[in-house]
Amino acid sequence: MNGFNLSRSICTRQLLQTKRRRKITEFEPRIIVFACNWCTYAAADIAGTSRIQYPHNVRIIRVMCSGMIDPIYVLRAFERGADGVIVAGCNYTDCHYIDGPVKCDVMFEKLGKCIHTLGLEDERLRRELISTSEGTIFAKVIKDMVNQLKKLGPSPFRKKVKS
Amino acid sequence: MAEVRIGVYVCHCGTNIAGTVDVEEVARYAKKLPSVVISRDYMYMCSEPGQALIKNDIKEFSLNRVVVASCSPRMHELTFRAACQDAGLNPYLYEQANIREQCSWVHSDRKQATEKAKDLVRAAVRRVSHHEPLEVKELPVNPNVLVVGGGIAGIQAALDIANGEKKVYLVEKEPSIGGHMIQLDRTFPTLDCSECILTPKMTEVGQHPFIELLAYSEVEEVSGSVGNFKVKVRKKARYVDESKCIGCGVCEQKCPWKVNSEFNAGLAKRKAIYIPFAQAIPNVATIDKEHCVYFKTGKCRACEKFCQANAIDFKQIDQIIEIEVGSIIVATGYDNFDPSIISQYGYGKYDNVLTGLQFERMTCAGGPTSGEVVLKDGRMPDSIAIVHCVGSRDENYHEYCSRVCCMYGLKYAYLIKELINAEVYEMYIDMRCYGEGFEEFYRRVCELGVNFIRGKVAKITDQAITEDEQGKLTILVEDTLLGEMIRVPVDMVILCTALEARSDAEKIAALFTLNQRADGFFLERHVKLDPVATPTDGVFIAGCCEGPKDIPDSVAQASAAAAKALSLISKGKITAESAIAHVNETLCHGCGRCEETCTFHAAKVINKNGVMVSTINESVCKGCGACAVVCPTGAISIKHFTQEEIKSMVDVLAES
Amino acid sequence: MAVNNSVLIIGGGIAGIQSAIDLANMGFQVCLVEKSPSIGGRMAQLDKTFPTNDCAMCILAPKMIEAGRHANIKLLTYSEVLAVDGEVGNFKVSIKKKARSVDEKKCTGCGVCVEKCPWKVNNEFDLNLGQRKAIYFAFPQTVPKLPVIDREHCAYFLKGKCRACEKFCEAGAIKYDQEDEIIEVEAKAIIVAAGFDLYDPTPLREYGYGRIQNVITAMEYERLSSASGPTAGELKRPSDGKIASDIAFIQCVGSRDVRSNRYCSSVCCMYGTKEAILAYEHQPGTKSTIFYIDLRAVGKRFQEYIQRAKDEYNVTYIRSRPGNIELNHHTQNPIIWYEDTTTGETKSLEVELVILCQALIPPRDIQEMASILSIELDEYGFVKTPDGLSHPVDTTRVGILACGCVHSPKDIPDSVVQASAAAARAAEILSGGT
Amino acid sequence: MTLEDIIKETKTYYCLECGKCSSICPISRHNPSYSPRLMLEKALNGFEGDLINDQELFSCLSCYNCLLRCPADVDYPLFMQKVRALASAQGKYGVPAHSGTLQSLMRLMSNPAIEQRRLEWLSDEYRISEKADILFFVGCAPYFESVLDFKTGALDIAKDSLKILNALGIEPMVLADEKCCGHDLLWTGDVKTFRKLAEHNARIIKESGAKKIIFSCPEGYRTFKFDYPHYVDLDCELQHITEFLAENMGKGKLNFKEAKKKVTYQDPCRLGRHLGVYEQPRKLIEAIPGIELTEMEHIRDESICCGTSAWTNCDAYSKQIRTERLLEAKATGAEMLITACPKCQIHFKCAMVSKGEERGPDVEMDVMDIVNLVASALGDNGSE
Repeated sequence: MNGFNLSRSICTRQLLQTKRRRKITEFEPRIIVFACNWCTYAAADIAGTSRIQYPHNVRIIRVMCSGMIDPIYVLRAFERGADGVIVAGCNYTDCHYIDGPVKCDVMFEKLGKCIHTLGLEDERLRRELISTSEGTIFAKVIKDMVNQLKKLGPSPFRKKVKS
Repeated sequence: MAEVRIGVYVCHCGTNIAGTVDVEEVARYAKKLPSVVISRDYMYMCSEPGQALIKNDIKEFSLNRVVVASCSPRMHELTFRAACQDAGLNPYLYEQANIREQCSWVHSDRKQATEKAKDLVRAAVRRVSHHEPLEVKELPVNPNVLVVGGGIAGIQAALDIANGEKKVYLVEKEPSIGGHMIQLDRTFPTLDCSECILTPKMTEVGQHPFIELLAYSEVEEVSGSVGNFKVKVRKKARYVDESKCIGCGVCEQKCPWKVNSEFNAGLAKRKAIYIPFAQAIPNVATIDKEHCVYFKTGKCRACEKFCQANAIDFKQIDQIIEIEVGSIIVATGYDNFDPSIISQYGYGKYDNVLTGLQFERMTCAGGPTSGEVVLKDGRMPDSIAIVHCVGSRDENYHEYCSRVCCMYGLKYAYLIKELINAEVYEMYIDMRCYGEGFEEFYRRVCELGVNFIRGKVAKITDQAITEDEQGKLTILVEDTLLGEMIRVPVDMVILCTALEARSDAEKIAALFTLNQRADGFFLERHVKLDPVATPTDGVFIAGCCEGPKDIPDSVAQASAAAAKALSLISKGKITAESAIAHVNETLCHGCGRCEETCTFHAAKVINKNGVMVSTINESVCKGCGACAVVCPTGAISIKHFTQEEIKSMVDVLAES
Repeated sequence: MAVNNSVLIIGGGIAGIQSAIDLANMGFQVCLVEKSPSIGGRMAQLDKTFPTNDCAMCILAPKMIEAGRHANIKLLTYSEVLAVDGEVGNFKVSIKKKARSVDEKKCTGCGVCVEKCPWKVNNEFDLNLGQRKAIYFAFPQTVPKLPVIDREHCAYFLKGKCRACEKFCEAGAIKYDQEDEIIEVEAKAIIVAAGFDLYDPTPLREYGYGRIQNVITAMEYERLSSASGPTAGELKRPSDGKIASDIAFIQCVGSRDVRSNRYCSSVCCMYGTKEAILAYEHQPGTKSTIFYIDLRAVGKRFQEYIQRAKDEYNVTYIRSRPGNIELNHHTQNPIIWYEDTTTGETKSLEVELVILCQALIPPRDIQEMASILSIELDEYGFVKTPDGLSHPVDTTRVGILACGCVHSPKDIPDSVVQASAAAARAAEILSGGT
Repeated sequence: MTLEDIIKETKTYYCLECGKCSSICPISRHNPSYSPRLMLEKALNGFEGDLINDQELFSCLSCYNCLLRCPADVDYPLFMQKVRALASAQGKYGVPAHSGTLQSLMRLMSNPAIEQRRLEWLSDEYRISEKADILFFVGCAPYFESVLDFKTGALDIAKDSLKILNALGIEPMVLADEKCCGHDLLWTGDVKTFRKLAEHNARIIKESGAKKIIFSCPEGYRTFKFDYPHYVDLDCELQHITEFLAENMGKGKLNFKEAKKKVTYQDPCRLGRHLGVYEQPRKLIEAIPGIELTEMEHIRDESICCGTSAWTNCDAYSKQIRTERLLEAKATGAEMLITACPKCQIHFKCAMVSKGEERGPDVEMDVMDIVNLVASALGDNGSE
């Protein structure tokens, strides 16, 4: 039946990844974090004030509320070669704007589907809820993501990647 | 647009940044970036000389954009914005790159930290060139306040504001203010007579020069927003001229038509023309149109005949009063749960099963039995059962706890012991004596030899199976501490009924754009830190309309609401958030997605000469940006967080 | 120096902060006195708050910052009220501003000094579960962002050597010779928001607090479960650092008890439940048992919260006040002896960690504060309210108001409401009413 | 390509500046400030700057009304396509709808290194072949559902197309690494990416050995037919599914069951004016017993566009165009509006979204693609 096309696409993907893995020796992933001003961005600041070290690969972009994050920002980040994107903000109950995180979830679900259909590894896109005092957690999330991405290898959209 | 001229300032913050980041290098790098005119590094940008540096450069190099690379904007954004403003630059033409908390402090590798710092600066420079000056809008606040609901909460709020010498409109839908509290006999745990505390406050309201009392009135329409609400109030026809009526009550005596008295919870009768209770404010009669025979048959007019003041006016009609206020306090209170739907408790079926309120009236000296605790047949009861959680903590009715029942239940026990020293049984699940002096009161009641049975009552029946159950009401209850079903024969049963949201709460919510919980009570802005504010700016809630609570709590909440209203007034103006949503009308479809998603009811679709377009109420918009995300056409953008601004950062930062 | 402020607020906890902000927004001058180095009070120590489980700091921090920034609010942290003269309309208050040994004008709050300070001491903010330096910030989000030298432990003050902090501070903000300062403040009204202290369960020997390592107090637990706490949010039990997955909470420790305090502390049933839920969230599967007498879930959404704890978070409620806690010497587990009053059986339950829901008690220094302010206290030492019904925030002395837990134990929403009420009342007094 | 070249290629210099184009342009009707004629005039007078900086540049729907009426045979749509390329080369774009998410997805898709998962909707009830002469081009359907906030029905069109083809005993090829045809990018000026997509599609289709490509989306059809030839060489027979069905329906394989419905039909610009397919869809609709086709006022080459194109400048005027068209459709008394283009369907459905309290005219109406209509009417032996 239709098995053919699918299976082919799958094995080529695996092939491609293994190729990628071989090519890259310890590459440095680039991560974009969209962080809401009131919780996650503050958490990142706390990580700083408490001098909690985490990999340099991350670049944080401040938005007022996670409900403000438009899918285009994330797609754009991938277009420009980001290896991973984290959409982060308050917990559901801490939101400065009452229910931003819920709205963010709605956006994120659709976005996730796009990324999936595009054939990007789902792990490259993350949704995190990090509260003000959770500097440690922020650092931990970044570490995880970096390790995960190092395993995955660079995003196919990186300018560097030849095809 | 004029040529963009950016100044970049990189802060050493002592060694905090310079220790890990090569700030000179970053500054040199910044200088090369497009439209950067001047780029410096300095020991402490936030220090006076540091700020002076910026101010001078703005003038000297006629900069129109400023970027400071230093600590977190959460720390010093305001500082530097102010600096820009001092130098005559719109504060929104400033951008801060966080190279301390999010760079130098979290990375140790100098090279990489420096690279990251460069990226962050480049991104900031790119972003700031898209910045637009924003004006800081200020709207005036109308100093008048509307208080809806004339119960203890409404009264307290009104008085607090009026004593601050601000005009208050107090709207009460009943003929008199006083609410539920005026019906109560005594208050726990102190057992003060509730009338004695409330009446002075009521009189004060009645006479206060700053309070305009609109009794027997209902709010019909609310428009506008914080600072400037327009409210339509319907003043219902009393068929009595308030200005003439002297409250002598002759009409009441002469009126031949009897009706159940709401005030006495049906334990007594009132007339078709009536003054609800002796201390009523305003003290004027009201004709109950439904029951007045004149309105039914066109005959009688007894009241008119006997009224010397000839205040009776059968032709009176409802008036619509329009008022303008700056803030609104909603204190619409609660309804009492009607226990007759719990058939197994037999309320309405057995004469001697009473609600708490009815018992209140009974023990009240001024009440229908003038303070006598008596059975229907006039006998004095030997034993009384007090059943807790009637309609509360029960999936079938209300899951929540009504907070006050335990205490008033104990109060009844105390009063019964005091008045007739009958046998008392308290049937409870938990004794919730949480408040100041409550536990002590509980102990006092225990000392009186009241029987406490921990268990939920299953059934109340008059079917006797033993001698001593004859002619009594028998209560079937499982004593969970004995672990067995027991039968308790008593003469009288008092049901501690739940407090529930007003039956018309939904209507009120729609009127003032409040949100409701599943159980109908109104939602506050934040449970913890904004308990009296609501998502609608300028509308506050107080008392039991927010959830069941006792008198001190209601009073405190009322004062809190008053404080919020007062501080709004004394500010005199609202500085509207500048970084808010903006609608491009040529792009807007008027599809209303924004209206649907906006939590603050700021976005609204209007019909602009035939075309549907969305509009943003700038005094209400918080700039959370949700509307821009759902807008399909790109008509809505968020000032200072436009797609260009954010995408420009993404473009820089995503590349590696 | 003399500052003329219309209202003096004693205590920089959530209640004090709220009153201050409300009054300041009404355009009054406010002087907020806090005895510890930072405002924030007890709430800053909490991890999450019931019944919404939102993080205490997330909602507190913005208010602290607002209070710190507000033009009409003067913060006097690390300061204590010495004397109050005069009466309503013109109180004269003298305040001791303790020496931080740090120059407030110069310090940029960068924290290098803290980093470099070689001396570690127990951190009282973490109830001594963790450590801090001899020069320290009370906690990461402090307002004002100023460190303070703890002279009892600073090597320089003890031995005259070290000066590390001074060396590394570019701002040159360290001032060892700084002295306590007496500030005279004039106030038209005073609001007491001194908060509460926590009952020390040691006297209740049957619970073995202090004797059995794995019996801890609720506040200790709060610090353990807090992400910024000493264990970075891991519920490591004291004896062996093992993560406890079977926990018991004991209610009414020091409340509703003639041997200690008769009154009910209002919040324990709920915070106990909250902590049980948090334990489960930290480590799904965690089993919690709560021993109670009456479940006082009287607030908005509280009953539903209890229900959720039962249904979703593996929390069991047993109606009983345990009689004794013994120690299993092999496992270090506490063994709780109790009677299940609903079945009448006496049983024992071995758990990995016991949390004592300790009572809220009046501040330990309330007596002297009361004599300074010459206000009356009730039998327990809480501030007395002559007319609780119509003036719930008044004290026995005109012009002095009280709000928050210094009145009687209460939860955060109630404290906040009362704080605003106190502000309104103060405003009333200031504008001539009584 | 310079403005000069464009003028030559589109024969703009023939322009009589008679304004006929503007007078029948659906946009101009609602937005007086927009005039195709002026655009051309600007070009002819060499005001390149004005032309490129004009927001309205991206408003053209390329609906072909002007082209069909132009007495001088100036190819205004093509002119627009080319000038937009010129503009975007200088970083000038229109206002993308849905924040440009779709364009972004297309650009991402164009990356050779990715392996899409675009066939996950393809369940076993549909029969496709590994090798066959006929190839069914799915298009962007798999993406629409996850971008737009309402049920677009685009995937159902793909599914039902297969269902019908299967019913005719045809088991077409479907390519797992097919990519967007590039239509929307081409029409918003991103020629670079368009070329990448075109080359990719051409390559894999060659590899597949397909002789005939069937489209359910007229945009894809048009793009392959008119635009691809300028960039890639691919010689395959191309057909819109309506054409194909109209042809093969007669072969008796399609048995319809009675379906009582009153419908009206929207000629998509691309299928109609661009490609001249007017009759086949109508033939199909009428072939279904019980279906009554009542035509709208403007049909065939006079049909009115669904109001927007290429996910750009989807403004209030575009909404007005849609609203008018929908009212026209309702006026026929039909219960359902049949289209033959997924985009038409999406745009009409979007125009019906009305979530505010204050609402415009009621344009609520069932919309369905002709493919769905046919599939739903298939008798049992149809779907074997």
